[in-house]
Amino acid sequence: MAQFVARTERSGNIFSRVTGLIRAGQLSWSDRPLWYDVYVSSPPLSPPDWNVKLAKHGEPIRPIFYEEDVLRAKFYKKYRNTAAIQIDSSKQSISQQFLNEYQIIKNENPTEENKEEEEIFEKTEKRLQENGITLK
Amino acid sequence: MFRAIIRARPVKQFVECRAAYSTPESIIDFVDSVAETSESQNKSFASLLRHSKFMQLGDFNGRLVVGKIAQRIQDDLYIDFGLKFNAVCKAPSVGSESYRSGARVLIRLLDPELSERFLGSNKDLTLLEADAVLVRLLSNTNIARKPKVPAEKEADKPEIPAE
Amino acid sequence: MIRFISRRSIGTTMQAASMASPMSSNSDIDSSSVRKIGKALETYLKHSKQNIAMMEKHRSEFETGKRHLAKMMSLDIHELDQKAIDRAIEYLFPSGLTDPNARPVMRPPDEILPRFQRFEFDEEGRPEGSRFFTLNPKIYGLLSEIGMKTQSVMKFYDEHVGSRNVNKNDLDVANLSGSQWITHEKMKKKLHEKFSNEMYAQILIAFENLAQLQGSSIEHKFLMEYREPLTASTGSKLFGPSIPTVQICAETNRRYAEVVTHCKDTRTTVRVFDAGKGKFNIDGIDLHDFRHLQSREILLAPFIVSSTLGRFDVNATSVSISAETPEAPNRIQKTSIGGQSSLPRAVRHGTSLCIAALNPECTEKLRLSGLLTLDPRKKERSKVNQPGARAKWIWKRR
Amino acid sequence: MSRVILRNFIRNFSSASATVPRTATTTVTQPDSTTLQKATVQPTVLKPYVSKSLQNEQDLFGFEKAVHIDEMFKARLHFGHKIGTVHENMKWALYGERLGVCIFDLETTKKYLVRALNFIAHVSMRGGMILFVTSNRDSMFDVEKAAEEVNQYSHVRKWQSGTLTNTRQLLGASVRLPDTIVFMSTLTSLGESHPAIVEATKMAIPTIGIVDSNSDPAYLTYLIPANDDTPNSTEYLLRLFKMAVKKGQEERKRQQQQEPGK
Repeated sequence: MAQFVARTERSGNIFSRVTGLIRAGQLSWSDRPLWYDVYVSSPPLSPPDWNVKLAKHGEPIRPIFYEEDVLRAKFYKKYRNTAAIQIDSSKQSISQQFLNEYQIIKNENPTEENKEEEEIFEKTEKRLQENGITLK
Repeated sequence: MFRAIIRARPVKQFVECRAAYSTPESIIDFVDSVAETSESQNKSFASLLRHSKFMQLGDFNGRLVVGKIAQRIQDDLYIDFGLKFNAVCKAPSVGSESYRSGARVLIRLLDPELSERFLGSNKDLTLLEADAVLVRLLSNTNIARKPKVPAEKEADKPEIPAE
Repeated sequence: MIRFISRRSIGTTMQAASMASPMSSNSDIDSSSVRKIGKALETYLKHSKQNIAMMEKHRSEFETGKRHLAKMMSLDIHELDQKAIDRAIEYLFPSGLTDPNARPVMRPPDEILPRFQRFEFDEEGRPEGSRFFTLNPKIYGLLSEIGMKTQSVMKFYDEHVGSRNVNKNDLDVANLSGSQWITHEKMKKKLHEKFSNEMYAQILIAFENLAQLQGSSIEHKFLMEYREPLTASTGSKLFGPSIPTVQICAETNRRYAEVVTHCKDTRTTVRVFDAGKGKFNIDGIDLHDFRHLQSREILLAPFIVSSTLGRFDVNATSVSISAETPEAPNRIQKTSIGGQSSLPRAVRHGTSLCIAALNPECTEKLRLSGLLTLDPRKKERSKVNQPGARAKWIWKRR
Repeated sequence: MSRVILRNFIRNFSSASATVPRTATTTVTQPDSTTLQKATVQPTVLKPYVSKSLQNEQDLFGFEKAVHIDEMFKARLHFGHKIGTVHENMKWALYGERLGVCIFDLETTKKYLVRALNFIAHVSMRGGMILFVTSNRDSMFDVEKAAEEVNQYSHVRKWQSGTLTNTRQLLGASVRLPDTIVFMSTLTSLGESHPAIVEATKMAIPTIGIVDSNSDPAYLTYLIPANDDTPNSTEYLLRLFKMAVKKGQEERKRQQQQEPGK
């Protein structure tokens, strides 16, 4: 098969070139390449042509931000070198515990909406200090 | 958002994990990892990402991160701290013997990937390396570990350019 | 039966001999499940089967030839090893050809016939060896082996640097003193594969890197496989007689060295004594008795170069080479005394060799100034119709 | 322009793997030229003509269940390079960028990975030769060990141009070429895409490539958008590839026992 496949990789993807050979009768259906059937049963999800522009070509990439990022930034600004984060292990990082506490306190007293973040901030700090996490 | 209660893991995996961890230090990891994997078995990628440590890092400049020394060549330390690339730091002159591969160190992460856009090129040139400053040694490994070490996979050294 | 069979093998160039053990030749390739192999591959499989049959035939011929040879030379078939065969062939077919490769030879066909194909396919046409597509699998295999061993050594060192339960000498650098890496040619022969010089340089870099690692003594055996003892290649050899050994003279208890050298037609045996006053005794003649200034300068040259004037005594005896060799019966013996400079130059060559023996540190100076090399020039024979070797009779017009 | 629209329409049509009304004839018929014409655009049209084993099953080897999102997350498959180095044609695979670092969407990565594993398993089931290629010097030995383990082929060294296209001169004989080439990292150290990709497409050899956010997915048939620099991720992907090849080989042995038995 390899002898007479046209070595022009830009003329089309490999499947269309081999199918063209079969259609033209140069390559009989029985000795089609080994991967041909597999390609037919599960074709690639993205079009394999070399010059096609895939989706989202040229569009800006979506930045990933969450609401708790604001709070986290404030926390980090205040406590620059709190305990280090170990990415591999699953231990809760200090900032995450801080955020969880913050959330808990916020839910405890949903009534006073006007309570500013500062108060909740101090409350969570006190709460954390109680159960032994030193904040530097 | 309480943490979901730990569901019972399939026993086979449980036993096999316990055999692989023997030192005290890694038993704590093991317990945590069991909690973590069982809980995030069916989580979607979005929620996984949201709760991942990478997001908890916030902005990188100057964040204290715990890393493990993957490789040491003469006195360059390749520190693997969980992100895509290893940070390369110089071993300090004092007590540089204890900075062996496998030791845990504290580093201050400046940039997860050093990449620069030079004049006239439309793409950045990346060094495939993270930029970090070595702060101090956390735990030395070969004293704490028994000789039989659970086989941690270490990033190997780029071999001589055998082109 | 001894003839050089040249045949066009499918591999146009006869690559280095390599794994050509006969291919697994199970005949029926069940074509139903196996994809039809390409046309070129079928011819290849056919050729290789023919080659195996042909090699079988030649091997059996060789065996019968050996039996005939044993009978002819009335030797026992069992002691007929390759050396005995070579001797027998040389006796039966004496040949004056100077090139040893051109002389008739009787060797097993595997050594003589061109290797059929240097790599192997199984019946489905799959090449053997996982690095086949890197075009030189053996060398890259070796490089990968070195790379993996480098990693394991570094890991071993890091794990065991502090702990006590490993013996000390495992942790230091492998000592490879007294040996050097094998040469490019030897490595080609060892790996059965041709490779370029850059590749050889890469391998040496990788080996050096592995050898200088801390803790690389655990890989000592692996490293020594690719090293040869240093003495294998000796230093540069002198042209002519080599530097003699120093002996102690019985009566005067002084160190001396003796050497036999020759220059043109004079052969001299020179003996130089240490702790002397610079006296010369050549056939009884002192230095100042030589008539020509140039002869004296020639004799003093080695002492000036090695700056050891007046520290050695030289006595030499000379003899004419042509006088010694017996002439043909009808020729009269030629009793010539020899020229003006052949005796001093022969003695100079002898003294400089002995000085190099007595204090070796100035050997290099003497060698560089060319005093240690023999001068092979001899008198050119004179030709007929000519007065001398090159001169011609005076040409007269009429 | 119409070609592009048609393709997008086809792409999500084919991914929904519509079932083609299967003709009742059981004999392997030859597809006529019109179906072949249609097949170039939509390959699944040829399904009825393809060999039996491939038609009915959807996931013969069960890769859908073998690949878990959290395992991929733990193996750090979702990390990409900086947005400065992103390749325009790789933006479809990105979930977003977090402070300059691109993050792959593991959901799409899983879909593409399962399809690539399926392809590898089927090719190795049919006795195909698989060549693992990488130019990433950290993982070169792992790739070689993996290839030797499943007795397939590996090429981790400098790629000599013409290795696939010019075998007659370089190797002295025309050699059976690999049936699929798996690229563990598609970029060379200079940042250009690996020369073997074009050679494979010239010889019509399907290629599976692990494409990072800065690599060019052109010419590759099956893509796997994932992180190809970290040792953990290459090791995880190698484990999956080895499993796929082994499953294919076992399936092949089982079928061979059945066939002579029939």
